[in-house]
This record gives sequence, C-alpha cells and structure tokens, in this order.
Amino acid sequence: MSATLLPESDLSRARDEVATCIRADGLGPGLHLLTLEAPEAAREALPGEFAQLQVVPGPLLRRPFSFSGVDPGRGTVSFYLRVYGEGTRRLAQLSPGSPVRLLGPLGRGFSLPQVKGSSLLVAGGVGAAPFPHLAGQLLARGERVRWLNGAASADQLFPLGLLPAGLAGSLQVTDDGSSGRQGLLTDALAELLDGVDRVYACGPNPMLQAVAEMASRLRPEALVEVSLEAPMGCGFGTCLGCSIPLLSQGTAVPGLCCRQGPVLAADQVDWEGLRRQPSHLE
Amino acid sequence: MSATLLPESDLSRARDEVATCIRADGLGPGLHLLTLEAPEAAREALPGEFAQLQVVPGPLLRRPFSFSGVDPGRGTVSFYLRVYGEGTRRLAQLSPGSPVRLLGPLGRGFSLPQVKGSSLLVAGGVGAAPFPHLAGQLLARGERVRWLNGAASADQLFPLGLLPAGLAGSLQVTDDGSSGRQGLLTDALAELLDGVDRVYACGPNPMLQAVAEMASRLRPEALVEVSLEAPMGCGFGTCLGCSIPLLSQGTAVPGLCCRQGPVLAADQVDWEGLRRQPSHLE
Amino acid sequence: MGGEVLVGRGLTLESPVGVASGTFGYGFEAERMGNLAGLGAVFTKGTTVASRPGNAPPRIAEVPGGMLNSIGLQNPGVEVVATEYAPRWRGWAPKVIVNVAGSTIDDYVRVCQRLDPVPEVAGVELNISCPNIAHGLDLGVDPHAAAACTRAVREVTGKAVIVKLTPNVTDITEIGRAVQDGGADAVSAVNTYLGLKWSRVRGTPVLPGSGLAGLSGPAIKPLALAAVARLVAALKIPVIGIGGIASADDAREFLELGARAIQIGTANFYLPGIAASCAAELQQGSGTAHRAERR
Amino acid sequence: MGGEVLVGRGLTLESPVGVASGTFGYGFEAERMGNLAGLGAVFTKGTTVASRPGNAPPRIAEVPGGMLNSIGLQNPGVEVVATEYAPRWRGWAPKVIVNVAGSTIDDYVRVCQRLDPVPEVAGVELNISCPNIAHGLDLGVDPHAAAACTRAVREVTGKAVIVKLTPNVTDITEIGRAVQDGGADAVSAVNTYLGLKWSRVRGTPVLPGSGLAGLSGPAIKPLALAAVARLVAALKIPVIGIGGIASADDAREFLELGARAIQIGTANFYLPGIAASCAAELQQGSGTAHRAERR
Ligand SMILES: Cc1cc2nc3c(=O)[nH]c(=O)nc-3n(C[C@H](O)[C@H](O)[C@H](O)COP(=O)(O)OP(=O)(O)OC[C@H]3O[C@@H](n4cnc5c(N)ncnc54)[C@H](O)[C@@H]3O)c2cc1C
Ligand SMILES: Cc1cc2nc3c(=O)[nH]c(=O)nc-3n(C[C@H](O)[C@H](O)[C@H](O)COP(=O)(O)OP(=O)(O)OC[C@H]3O[C@@H](n4cnc5c(N)ncnc54)[C@H](O)[C@@H]3O)c2cc1C
Ligand SMILES: Cc1cc2nc3c(=O)[nH]c(=O)nc-3n(C[C@H](O)[C@H](O)[C@H](O)COP(=O)(O)O)c2cc1C
Ligand SMILES: Cc1cc2nc3c(=O)[nH]c(=O)nc-3n(C[C@H](O)[C@H](O)[C@H](O)COP(=O)(O)O)c2cc1C
Ligand code: FES
Ligand code: FES
Repeated sequence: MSATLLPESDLSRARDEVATCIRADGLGPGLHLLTLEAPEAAREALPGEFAQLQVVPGPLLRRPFSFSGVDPGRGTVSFYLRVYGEGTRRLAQLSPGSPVRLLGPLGRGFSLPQVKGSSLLVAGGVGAAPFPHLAGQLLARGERVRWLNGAASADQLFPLGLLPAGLAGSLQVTDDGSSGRQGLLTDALAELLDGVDRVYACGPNPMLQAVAEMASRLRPEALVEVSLEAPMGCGFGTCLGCSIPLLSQGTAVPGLCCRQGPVLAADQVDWEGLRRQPSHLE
Repeated sequence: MSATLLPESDLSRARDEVATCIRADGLGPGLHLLTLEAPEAAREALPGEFAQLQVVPGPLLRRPFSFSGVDPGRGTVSFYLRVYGEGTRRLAQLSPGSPVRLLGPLGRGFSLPQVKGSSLLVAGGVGAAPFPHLAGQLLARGERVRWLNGAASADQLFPLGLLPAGLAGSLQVTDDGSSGRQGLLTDALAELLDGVDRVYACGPNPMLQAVAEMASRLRPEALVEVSLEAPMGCGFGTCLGCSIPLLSQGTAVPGLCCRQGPVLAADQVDWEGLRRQPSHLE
Repeated sequence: MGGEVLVGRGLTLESPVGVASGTFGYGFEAERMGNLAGLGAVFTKGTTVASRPGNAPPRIAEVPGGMLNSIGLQNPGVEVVATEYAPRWRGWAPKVIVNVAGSTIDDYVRVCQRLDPVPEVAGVELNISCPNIAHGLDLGVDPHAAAACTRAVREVTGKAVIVKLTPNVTDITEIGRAVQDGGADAVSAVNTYLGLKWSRVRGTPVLPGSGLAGLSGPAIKPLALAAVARLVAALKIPVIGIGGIASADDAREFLELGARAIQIGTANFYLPGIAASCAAELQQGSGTAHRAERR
Repeated sequence: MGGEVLVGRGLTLESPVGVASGTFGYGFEAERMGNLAGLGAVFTKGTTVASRPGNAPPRIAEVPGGMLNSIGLQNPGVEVVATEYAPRWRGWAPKVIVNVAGSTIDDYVRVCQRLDPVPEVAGVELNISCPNIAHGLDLGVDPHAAAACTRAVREVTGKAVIVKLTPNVTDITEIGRAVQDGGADAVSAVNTYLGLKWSRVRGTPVLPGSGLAGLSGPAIKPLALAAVARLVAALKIPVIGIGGIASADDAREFLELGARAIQIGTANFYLPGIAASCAAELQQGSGTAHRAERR
C-alpha cells in the first residue's frame, strides 16, 4: 500500500487475544508497569515490536505500546506506560484478573546483531519501554550493552533494578539533577558513543533527532535505530493514519509508522519533515 | 407548561445528591434490591415518588425508579429493580461503596388517606417497587392494608418478608402456578375488592387498565390510583419526552408522566389513548 | 472567557453560557430547582402562534452518547407566553430569549410581533427548521426563504433577532450568510441532526411514523464544532455555539473556536445543575488547558 | 438474513457483510491476518488516476464513539491497482469492488475504463464526495453532476456501478434519485460526516489546516440509519448501508430497515476480525431479537 520500498512488518504473526492482567505496579508519578498473561504474544514478540491494547469500557480505538518485558516461559508480557489521556488512564487502573484485548506483535522491531559488538541504549522518559526486552536479547547474544536514561526528575527514570542483569554500564541524567547527572540526555551522549557499534533510541522526536545527528557525526560507522510514534488508528496498515515522513533513496516519501516502523534506521527518517509536522499530541 | 389543569409535582423538594451504594441484593432472576445512602432523599421521599439514577460509566440519560423503601433515620433509600437494558444492568452491578447520582424526589406520589379505611395494593411483577414504602406509611396511619402480587413465576414475586409487618392479608398469583394461585392477577382481584376504600396499583399498562376497569365496576366508590411509566429524558418537566394521554374534565390532554404523574387517579388516565400508543419498550 | 458578552443589537448577556431551546422549558422548573444562577440566557421552548399538543408518544429514545427527540413543538402558544409566563420572568438575572417556530413566514411574524412589546423578552431566536413552509421547502434549508423570514421578523421587532440554523444542509454558511444579509443580529448553531433508532424487538423504528427524529447530545459535538468553525469563518455577526456541550471544557472549545456565546442542551436533562456550574467555572477563570508535559 | 445477495447487474455477494473503503486497504493486510473469511465484498481504498501521497500528518483523531480522518486519498494510483494488486485477488472468495475517487468526471471515467478489462474487479464504487469539481461544486452534493458522473462511468464499464453518497447534503434522496436515473446499479451510504476536534492545549484544531475532517464510527450510526431509511424509501435500486456498524446486531438493524447489504468501516481498526465474525453470525441465523419479556 505504501509507496516506499522499505520493508514492512509481518502481519501473519499478529494475534488478537484476550490477555489477563496479572500485575499492575506503580513505578513513579503516572508511570506503571502492567504485566499481562498473553501466551501468544509472549511467544512471538521481538524487541521494539508493539501491541495494540484495548480496555472495555474505554476509548474506541486501541492504543499502541511497545513490548517492554517478554517472558515466553511464563506466557507473560509487560508494558511500561505513562498516563496521558483516557486510554492510558484506563490501562493504569487495571487490577489483577481484568481482561485486556491485545493485538500483536505488530510493527518492525530493532535489528538484532549478527556478530557481537557494543550497543548503547538511549531512553528518554517513558521511551525506556522497549529496552528491557531488547537488553535481554542483546545480552543473550553476548553483546556489550550500556544504558543511558534521561528524564525530567528522579522519579521518572526507569528503575535500574528492572533491567536485566549484566549491563556493561549505565548513566542516568535528569533535567533537575534530582538523580544522576544534571542536564540533557544528549549532553551525556557524546562521551558514551566511543566504540559503539549500535545505538538504539526511543523517546520524544526532538531527542531522537538530536541522538541521530550526534551519532552520525561522532560515530558514523554505528547503526542507529530509533523507535518513532504516530497516532495509530489500527496498527496494521489499513487506516493510513500513522503517516510519517521517511526517506527512500534520499527522497521524501510518506511511510507508515505501524508497518515500516515503529523502529527505523535513523537515515531512513526525514527528520526535517518530522520537525515541521504539527504535533499529534492533543 | 402543560395544558392540563392537573396538579404538578413540587420540584423545590428535589435534590441532586451523590448517593453511595451500601447493599445490593439479588432477589430473583434479574431482580435486585439496591440500598443507597442518600440522606436528603431519605428525608423527603414520599410513597410513589421516584428518583432519577445515574451510574458512571453508564448510559447518558438517567433512569427513573420508584422509591421502594425509605429509612429517614438511617438516611437510606432502596430501589427494587429489574434488569432490562444497559442502565438497569449497570445499576444491578453496583457494589457497596460505589457512587450513584440520585435526583429526587420527583413526581407526584400516592395520596395518603385522611381517614382510616381499607387499602388494597396491587402489584404486577417489578411494579411491586413502590409498595413497601406505601404500605409502611399506610400502616403507620392505622390503615387496613392487603397485598396482591402477580408475576410470571414464583421467583419473580416480591419477597413477602420484605414488606412491613402488619398486613391484613396477602395473595400471590403466578402465571405458571409455581407459587400461590395460578392465573392472572385480575382474576384474583374481584374477590379482594369487597369493602375496599382505596386501590393502589403498579405494573404493566394492560394490567393497570384491567384493574382500573374492574375496580370502577365492582367498587365504584373506591379511590383508584395507578403508577404509570413513560420514557423519561429528565424527570422534571423540561424535555416533554414523557407525554402520556390524560383526561382533564373528560377531554383528552397530553400530560407529563414526570410531573402530573407517575401516580394518577385511574379516571384521569385516557386508557384508550394509552392502549393505542406504540410501546416505548425497545 | 466567562464575562459579559454582546450578542447583537444591544443584547448583552452576563455570561456566555446559555441554555438551549427545548431543554429548559420556560425556565420555571430550573427556578424551582435553584438552577438559574449565573446563566447568561434562557432560550425558551419553541413557541408558536397557537398552542400545540406535540407528537404522540414515544417521543424520545436514547442512543450511545446522545438522544433522539420528536417532541413536535408542544407549547402553550404565544399568548400564554406573553401574558402568563413573561411576568414571571421579571427580575430574573438571565436574559430570556423566546425561541420561535412556525410553518410560514407569517407565523414567525405574528409571534415576534406579539412579543415585541413584552419587556421581559430580551430577544427572539428563530427556529427555522420547521417543515411545511410555502413551496414545500423548509425555511431553514433554503437561503432565500431563510433571509425572507429574517427580514420580515426584523421589520416587526426592535428586539435582538437570533436565527437558529439547522445543520442538515449542504452548506450551513450559505444559510448563515443569507440570514446575516436578512438582518439577523446573530446566528445560533446547531439544531439537531436527523437520526433514527431501530427496534429489533419490534422490527420498526423506536419512534413513531418514519422514525426520523433529531439527534442531540455529546455524540454531535464534533459535528457542531465543524459547523460553528465554518460559520465563524464565514460571518461577521456573532455565532452562538450549540451541540453536545456538557462541561465547562466543552464550552471553552466552542468559545476558543470563535463562538461568542454557547448554549447547553441535552446535558440539562441528566445534569440539571450543569449550566449554572459551567457559568460559574467560566466566570472564575480560564481553567487548565494544559496537560502534564509529555516525557 | 446472512445469505447471498444481489446488489445489481449480476453482482452477487456471498454475504451481505462487506468492508468499507479506506478501512481495509486493498484487503492484503486482512489476508495476512486471516480475516477475509466469509466476507461478501471488500471495498478498496479510494483509487485515483495517479498515485497520491495523502495529507500531511496528523491525519486521525479520536472523539467519543468515533474518529475523525483526513487521510487525503493516499493510494498508489489505478495502474498499480490494475497490474500489481488485481492478480493477487485471484481466487478470493469476497468480491473486490474498487472505490474510485477523482476531481473531475473525466478522472472517474479514466479509472473505471482502466479497471473494466480487469477480471478480478467485480465492480466499482464511485466515491463522489471529493471537492474541486468543475464549477466549484462537489460532485456528490449536486444532483446534476452526480448523475452526469454516473452516466459517464456507466458508458465505459460493464461492471456493476455503485455510487457512494455523502451525507453532508440537504436531501440525500435527491442525490440518490439522480444517480439512479444516471444508471447506478446500487448506492452505498453513508460516507463520513464533517467534523472537527479542538485542541485546548494547542488552541487550534487537532488536525491540520481548517481542522475539518470526516467523522466515522458508532457515533454516526443513528444518522446513517436515518439516511439509509430515507434512501430505501425513495429508491428502487439496492442500498448498501454504512455507518458505525460494529456488531452483527448493528448490521441486522440496517438489513431489517431495508438495506440490501452493509459495510463495516471504522470497527475494522479496533476489532480486526469483526467483519468476518459478523458474516459468520449472520450466516448462522437470525440471532435473538428478543429481550426477556417485561414483567
Ligand atoms: C509504536 C508506539 C509505541 C508506544 N509505546 C508506548 C509505551 O511503551 N509506553 C507508553 O506510555 N506510551 C507508548 N506509546 C504512546 C502511547 O500509545 C500514547 O501515550 C497513547 O496512545 C495515549 O493514549 P491516551 O488515550 O492515554 O491519550 P489521549 O490523549 O486520549 O489519546 C488521544 C489520541 O492521541 C494520540 N496520541 C497521544 N499520544 C500519542 C503518542 N505518544 N503516540 C501516538 N499517538 C498518541 C493517539 O492517536 C490517541 O488516539 C507508544 C506509541 C506508539 C505509536
Ligand atoms: C416513574 C417510573 C418509575 C419506575 N420505577 C421502576 C422501579 O422501581 N423498578 C424498575 O425495575 N423499573 C422501574 N421503572 C422502569 C425503569 O425506569 C426502566 O426499566 C429503565 O429505564 C430501563 O432502562 P435500561 O437502561 O435498563 O433499558 P434500556 O432499554 O436501555 O432503556 C432504553 C430506554 O427505554 C426506555 N424505557 C425502557 N423501559 C422503560 C420503562 N419501563 N419505563 C420507562 N421507560 C423505559 C427509557 O426511555 C430508556 O431510556 C420505572 C419507570 C418510571 C417511568
Ligand atoms: C427534547 C429536545 C427538544 C428541543 N426543542 C427545541 C425547540 O423547541 N426549538 C429549537 O430551536 N431547538 C430545540 N431543540 C434543539 C436544542 O435546542 C439544541 O439545538 C440541540 O439539542 C443541540 O444541542 P445539545 O446537543 O446540547 O442538546 C430541542 C432539543 C431537544 C433534545
Ligand atoms: C480512515 C478512513 C479512510 C476512509 N477512506 C475512504 C475512501 O478512500 N473512500 C471512501 O469512499 N470512503 C472512505 N472512508 C469512509 C468509509 O468507507 C465509511 O463510509 C465511513 O467510515 C462510515 O462508516 P463507519 O462508521 O463504519 O466507519 C474512510 C473512512 C475512514 C475512517
Ligand atoms: S496505524 Fe493504521 S495504518 Fe498505521
Ligand atoms: S421526563 Fe422530561 S418532561 Fe417528563
């Protein structure tokens, strides 16, 4: 359907299942970790892929969330979410036993390395969501993994204890200095790029753009992948609501965040187009 | 607003309060007794008056229910309800502690006798709702009160034990004979009309019409009052949705169920008009 | 955002928050219930030359997020309104604007003429969405008829003339421009949308006859916002926004969009104190338009 | 109620349940996800002569009970559809009906001409709700233009021609009669309603530009039922009902009302298997229209 030649997500892996909430933990102001029993998704979900969640009663359309933790053995998946509007509010109110419709896995996730190397995970705020799962997969492949997390204040950082053991290093940055280093995440980035083969980033668009620019300048040989967001009507390519400006062989083309993304190589993104576009936040 | 000269409810007694569910008892298939803490309504509500209830989330418009039990001392009121559609379903699902918006008392209730005499209460199915409160008030005035309750089957009769003590007699009738006498309520009515000064009836329209006709034939000197139903948008006279065909000095006039009713003298109702009108049940 | 607003021809409302015709009677129920405080205006039930009994029941049906009505303009006629109701409005803080309905232009003229000398009536709102007008066209869907009706009323009244537009037209701005040219002081929009509810139990529509009725309530808010935005862009006269308003935030959306004032309709039925509380909330200040910053 | 239906010119659908244009792509996503089973027809995304990139984001916004969209007809153009997509439809059980859009009558003619020899295309659905037609009038709001477009397409194709009507008109039956006279085999109704969502955080509409966009979803069901009821009463050709259908019961309401078939739109987004399950449910039998008897 899309005019780009970029690869698209494999929809045949997606299942619509009725998951059951088994845990709902508050992790900070408006921040929640939701653990669902969802055996089919737990079997399939790869790092960076997402699910469309629906709670009844709740908003009409489903809401997209990155798989945060995935435990195929237990048949559970977890989502790290920040309350924004009605949909996230309903999800945050779930209690153990409540049903949640889960459609997934959807989208294209992060590329996992074929050969061992050094990865840097860069998370802005709730953009930490996909990284517990990614870190686990990278570590399992013998990758050297470091963690950089920025947030407005200490209580909005992703709890280090919830990341898989074995990280080669971690740095936390807060706007107000209430924990870790004070300043912007990008200020800290420069010193961590050294020797890195892969940079994986998730967070607000301006942060992603800054990460992409700095990485391509200071570490041009590294693979840089970013996880983007767009308003999603469906999550599987039919509503055309999640259009994002991509580059295909250097020319701007409209892509679909849900099928060519949400994870894209930084050089596939038309950053200028993205910056000019009015916010989808309401 | 209405063209009739019939008296209208006193809206200055109505209050919009946030009541709290304190008990929710199942009394039969789809039949529930809901007890709410609602001090203002408990202080004011007279027999036959109703409240407009709203549960959130739930349907947009409130739903009307007759006050069934009223305990000013405890500050509680109860409603006897039958699950029909979404609104009654939500109410039936309430659990202790849940809030319910209650607007009331609304409407005109039953006339209470000035001198002692003999009353017959005639209830069809969930039409039993207003009678516990009415029976209590009548008995307190020294009235002789008898009870006639018809339903499809035994499990749909109003539990005798929930009526106030001191009834001078009671008769139950079921369509299938599963409890009490088999047959129609109206078949049993004839033998109970003897010596009666007042007949109060609540139930489906055809039953009310039959009761009204039989009573005026066999016991013309008795006061006969019926509690009618109509779809209600507001409950207090502004939407004009609850139009019912009344008689004013013998000529048909449109009345408002919520203001001139829901309780009307049987000879104020245009029974033929009511019978011709398409059902409001969906 | 909550203070005094001028809606035309010297008609100033103390608050931009009014209540919509047919959802507040003639204000007496709210007076009894203590719900008039702070309102800018009460738009009365549609009033015709002679009294009307209204349509046969059932007249209302609920749908998700809204309701359908076919009340059929039940009202006591203008004479009762002028002689019995108006005196009871004396001393009210909200302005009373009588909503006027009819089948011919002459009907509108006669009702407005009768109300012109009545001091308690602050203005008229012409509900030009009634069928059975000359030439078989609805007044409100034909720009020429709509303008002619406005002009004819303009000639017989010194009061503010607000024309209430139906949204069931191809281009609401065309009708808006026509009544502006006809001398309307303001327009109000929108009236109800044509809807239907089906009863599967009965195999017929829920409401009698063809089952067609007017949809109102929160479900129509996005449609009403679109209509009001287009009118604000197209007209010079004030636009009064109506449609699905059920909170102070809803009201603010219409006002930020450019509406001069707003009317609350269906919400008065399920939240009888809502209009008074919206007026108070708007009076107090602009509220919080901000969400927590993302991330 | 769930069996084979004829929607005109020999076009028979195995089930009255179809999926609406723009909510199912060209069917390939549903094919991958296993959601084609039992459908009567797939109405494709609106297809134009040349490919179109669509509008700038954001393109969708949610409102209670519905959504607004201004996708802007993003599509690969008819040539790609005819040569690359059509072969992939071979052997599909649901009929594929291509939804056609354009700015001039000639655009419609060219797309339909190109599709006429393509055997996998069972019919065309003319989406005549596009702006910028000759004389500054929308095709779909002008009965003459609508009829002329239908007639012109009729001449270049032997396939079933379904005309999809916009509800944003004063009288949808006038347009319906015009396209019936122009040779349409069936009409489908409705397309989206003009709506707007306001962002209080930004102080602008949520969607770009004027913010006007198309409202769809359960919120429009009562409006769509009214439009379909009026069309059924006014027309001789089959009417395909669309608007807010999200369950087999919703579908039954339209069918009982007289629609020959139905299309599910927005619900496909949040319940991707809904169309297939409705088709199955309708196939199985009439379901239960009955509630428990009252009292
Ligand atoms: C691929 C993907 C993965 C995501 N993963 C996560 C996650 O793991 N944790 C998390 O907290 N959030 C995540 N988000 C963002 C999350 O989907 C939004 O916060 C959520 O949709 C807001 O819904 P709401 O009902 O609470 O807010 P509302 O304001 O009621 O939402 C209204 C509309 O705004 C749009 N919207 C608002 N915020 C966003 C956003 N950030 N992205 C896209 N659309 C938005 C949506 O279209 C939604 O329909 C992700 C988004 C995408 C696209
Ligand atoms: C004055 C009065 C007192 C009542 N007292 C009781 C009571 O004590 N116990 C009890 O169980 N029921 C009582 N009812 C009936 C009760 O209000 C309806 O059963 C209820 O409104 C149905 O709502 P729902 O959402 O469950 O059904 P839905 O089918 O979702 O209701 C849809 C619409 O149908 C209409 N409707 C359906 N049934 C009725 C009805 N019987 N009367 C009026 N409108 C109806 C309403 O307009 C409602 O908006 C009373 C009705 C009235 C008018
Ligand atoms: C029961 C009812 C009766 C109405 N009667 C009238 C009327 O007499 N005159 C009129 O102009 N509008 C009438 N309306 C329309 C409302 O004034 C208002 O325009 C419409 O309901 C949309 O606003 P809402 O969504 O806030 O209800 C009526 C609406 C309802 C619900
Ligand atoms: C995102 C989206 C895109 C649409 N694109 C088209 C289109 O290309 N052509 C068309 O005729 N209708 C289009 N429609 C309208 C639908 O086909 C349908 O008529 C409308 O959404 C009402 O049905 P619903 O309420 O079931 O969604 C679109 C609707 C949506 C929501
Ligand atoms: S979310 Fe619908 S196409 Fe991407
Ligand atoms: S219920 Fe609104 S007037 Fe009676």
